[in-house]
Amino acid sequence: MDKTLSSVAEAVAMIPDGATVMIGGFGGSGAPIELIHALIDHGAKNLTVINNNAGNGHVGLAALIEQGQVAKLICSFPRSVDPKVFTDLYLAGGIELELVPQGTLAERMRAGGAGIPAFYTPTSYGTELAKDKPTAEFDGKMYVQERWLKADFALIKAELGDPLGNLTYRMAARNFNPVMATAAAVTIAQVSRIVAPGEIDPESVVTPGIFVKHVVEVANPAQEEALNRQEAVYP
Amino acid sequence: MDKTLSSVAEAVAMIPDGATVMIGGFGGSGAPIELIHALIDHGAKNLTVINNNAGNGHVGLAALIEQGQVAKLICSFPRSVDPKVFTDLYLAGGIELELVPQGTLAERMRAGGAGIPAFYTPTSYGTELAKDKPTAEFDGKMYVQERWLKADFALIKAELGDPLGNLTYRMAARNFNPVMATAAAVTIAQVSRIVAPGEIDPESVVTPGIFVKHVVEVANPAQEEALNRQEAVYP
Amino acid sequence: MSLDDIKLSNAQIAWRAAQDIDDGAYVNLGIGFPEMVAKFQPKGREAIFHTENGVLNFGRAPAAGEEDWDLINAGKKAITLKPGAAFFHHADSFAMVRGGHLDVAILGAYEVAQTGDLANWSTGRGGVPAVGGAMDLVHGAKRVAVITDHVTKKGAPKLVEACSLPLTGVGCVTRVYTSLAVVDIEGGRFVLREKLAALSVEDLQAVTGAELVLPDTINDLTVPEVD
Amino acid sequence: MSLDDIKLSNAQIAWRAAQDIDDGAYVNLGIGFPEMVAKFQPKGREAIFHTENGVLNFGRAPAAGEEDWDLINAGKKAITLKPGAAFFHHADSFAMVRGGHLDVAILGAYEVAQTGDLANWSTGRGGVPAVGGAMDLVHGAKRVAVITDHVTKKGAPKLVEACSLPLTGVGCVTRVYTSLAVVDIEGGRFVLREKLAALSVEDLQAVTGAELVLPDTINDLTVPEVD
Repeated sequence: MDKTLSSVAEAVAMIPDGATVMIGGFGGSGAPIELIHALIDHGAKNLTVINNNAGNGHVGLAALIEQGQVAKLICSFPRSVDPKVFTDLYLAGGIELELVPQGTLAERMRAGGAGIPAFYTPTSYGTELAKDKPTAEFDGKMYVQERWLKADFALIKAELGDPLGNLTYRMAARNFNPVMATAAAVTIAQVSRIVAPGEIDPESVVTPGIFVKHVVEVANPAQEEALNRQEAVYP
Repeated sequence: MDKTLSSVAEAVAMIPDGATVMIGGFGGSGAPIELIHALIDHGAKNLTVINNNAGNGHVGLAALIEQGQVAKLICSFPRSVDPKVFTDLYLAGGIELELVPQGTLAERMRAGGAGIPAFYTPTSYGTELAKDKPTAEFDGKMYVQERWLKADFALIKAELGDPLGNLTYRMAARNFNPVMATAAAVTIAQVSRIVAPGEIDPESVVTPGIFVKHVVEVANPAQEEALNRQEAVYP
Repeated sequence: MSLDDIKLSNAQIAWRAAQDIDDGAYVNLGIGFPEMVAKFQPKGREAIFHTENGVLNFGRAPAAGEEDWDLINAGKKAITLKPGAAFFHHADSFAMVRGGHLDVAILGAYEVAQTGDLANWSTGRGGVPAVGGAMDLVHGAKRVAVITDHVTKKGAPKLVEACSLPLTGVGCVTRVYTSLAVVDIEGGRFVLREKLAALSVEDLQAVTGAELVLPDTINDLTVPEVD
Repeated sequence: MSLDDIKLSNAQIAWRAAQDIDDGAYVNLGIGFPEMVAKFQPKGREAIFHTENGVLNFGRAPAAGEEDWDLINAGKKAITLKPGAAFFHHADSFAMVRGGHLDVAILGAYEVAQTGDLANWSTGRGGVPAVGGAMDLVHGAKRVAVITDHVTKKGAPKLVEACSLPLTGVGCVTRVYTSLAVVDIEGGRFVLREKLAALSVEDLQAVTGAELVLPDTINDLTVPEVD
């Protein structure tokens, strides 16, 4: 079995209009910039995108939104230093937003990946983000029922990958990437280096290959924060 | 901060009669034999023990049961090649059993550790193990509601540990150990070697120290399967 | 003609089940008899085996004396690793199971109903109950198949209208490989796909506890001598 | 006397909050102002800081030019690691938060109610809503404390009977460190623990939007000059 693909273009070519796509990263760390830019080139439209944020500057997720390819964003924090692209579009009514508390967002994905259709969390109880959600009391405390979150595709960024799809990450660039890998029907990982099976210590595998469908090597990947400090623009 | 203790005796001395204790391991792999034997020496009684199995032979968990210290066992598979100790006691009405499907057992612990008071799973729906449990339909499929599982103490076995409580494991001896570490108020880890902070690569930490209260070094720990092949008996 | 004279051996049933496993498939084999399926992967195909206790991509048993008892499968038997293996904890392991990430789970059975219900964990006769991962494994795998003798040791049907023993799961089995036939479960019915050439449909129906639906094509169940 | 003349600076509020953090405590500091608390750990104590994006035991910011943007905190600021750090994914990170494993979370506030309700995520004025981890952080930490100016920029009380802004959490805050006082929340009431010596109880009550319960002992809130 060899899950490696030869290019990011080949990897995203299978994403159709209207797909739900999880995109890894927290701010600029762990954002699969090359896969996102390939998705911009590919041109799929009317996407529902799941990410913690709404992108920064004019690269990566912000650029995807700027190209008008995103119909709906599910995220926890669409504000940032330079969120102009999303903000303008949102205030103009050009993009739908589902706001989810960050821990609930992560747990909904984890539930999606783990076959747990619903769970209870104290998070958001009594707030407007829990409006219309079922609640229940356990041991005298109130909780909100949340549903799993799944996607058609996950675009994630990892450090090492092998042909079986086993992955490691780089420092805090791990963030949502391993969770999203479990929750999508098709997970596509860009990795800084593809190594032979067995080169990743089985003890140190963070994402076992069972969660990964395709691996594509992007040596020396761009870092969103660095790109934005250079005021880069895509395309 | 230094979470290291000098002996297994010191580690288990704080466990009172009537405590709920998770004990790591799956069969003989990952069973913290030295901690269990110290608990036998300590003599705490009327314990509720959570483990996947019911022990084997006359060492470890089987010995703890044989000493009459366990009032109730929560597990998925109390049968094995040499389960005589538990079987005899159970059939004589001397020990209570809560049988839980293995994946549900792991997920209930994970929920306990993650602050999720209840979740839905397809596992056991329509079976006698779901009797009297709430059920619900999601997207046209039926699920059983399960509650979190927590403990007063977890006795676990790890490979490397540092004074902050960061842990790694050894191969399939990982099993329930990291999950239990999250679900107990006080987690006590026996480790084969204590290393200085920073010696465990932050990328390879399996259990971050936040989940561990005490670490005690047991160099060259006994392996339950090996003990049983020698027909060892404790005490 | 006695069924015992023509029926497939356990190894042969396992061989037949192995032919339906694709290259690269993620597979969990139940404890005991189902473990035998791993031996019969067709040439050129390599499945990736999952064990509940937290290993992906394990290989054959080590030689006697070479065992490391920290490296075992769910049946507590010593295993080895293939290159590209991974370790993970129990909650992650069952997330793989319950989350639908396995392609195939192959399990044993006391009884299988035409509705797909499975009974394979309790004979209902008292003693110490033990369920292990059986109730989890029947959920989530894209395909849940059963391998079993077609009848019990006493000759009673194991393929039935409704299970009489305590259930492991409801409506979960989609294919049954028996010592006499290969039967799919579709729309709450047993559909006969393959049977031993030496056996008539009538004889097969006689040892089956529910009606067999007969499609236009019923293939011969042909299995080489294996052990 | 104007409150502005005597009130504590943000750094001083952070200093005061830092004095209540034990050696070895696991602590999450909210984005922005609360991050300042890390600077003021008393000598001989070392807390272990957690950030939602998956790092335990991080240290100070690196020197300018030394940043690695894959090593950041929840505020997206570059950080460094201390020996004994660990990385983990977002679901595990919030399991630490929600599961009650943090000893202390220190957050900012728009309003805090005497019931312990907190409003700190939305001014309710439209624009782009953003919640981040705020609603998670108020649940699970053994102690949820707030640091805040005692009044808004316009002089309105931030300690109130009931929040007027959208809530972050219900009944979650147990202690408030303000620019004028330290107030505990017990049994649905504000209990005054410390106040600036220069300030009378009456003056403090006048800028507080709910009744202050006055225990027998009210200590002076004494903070050195810090920045």
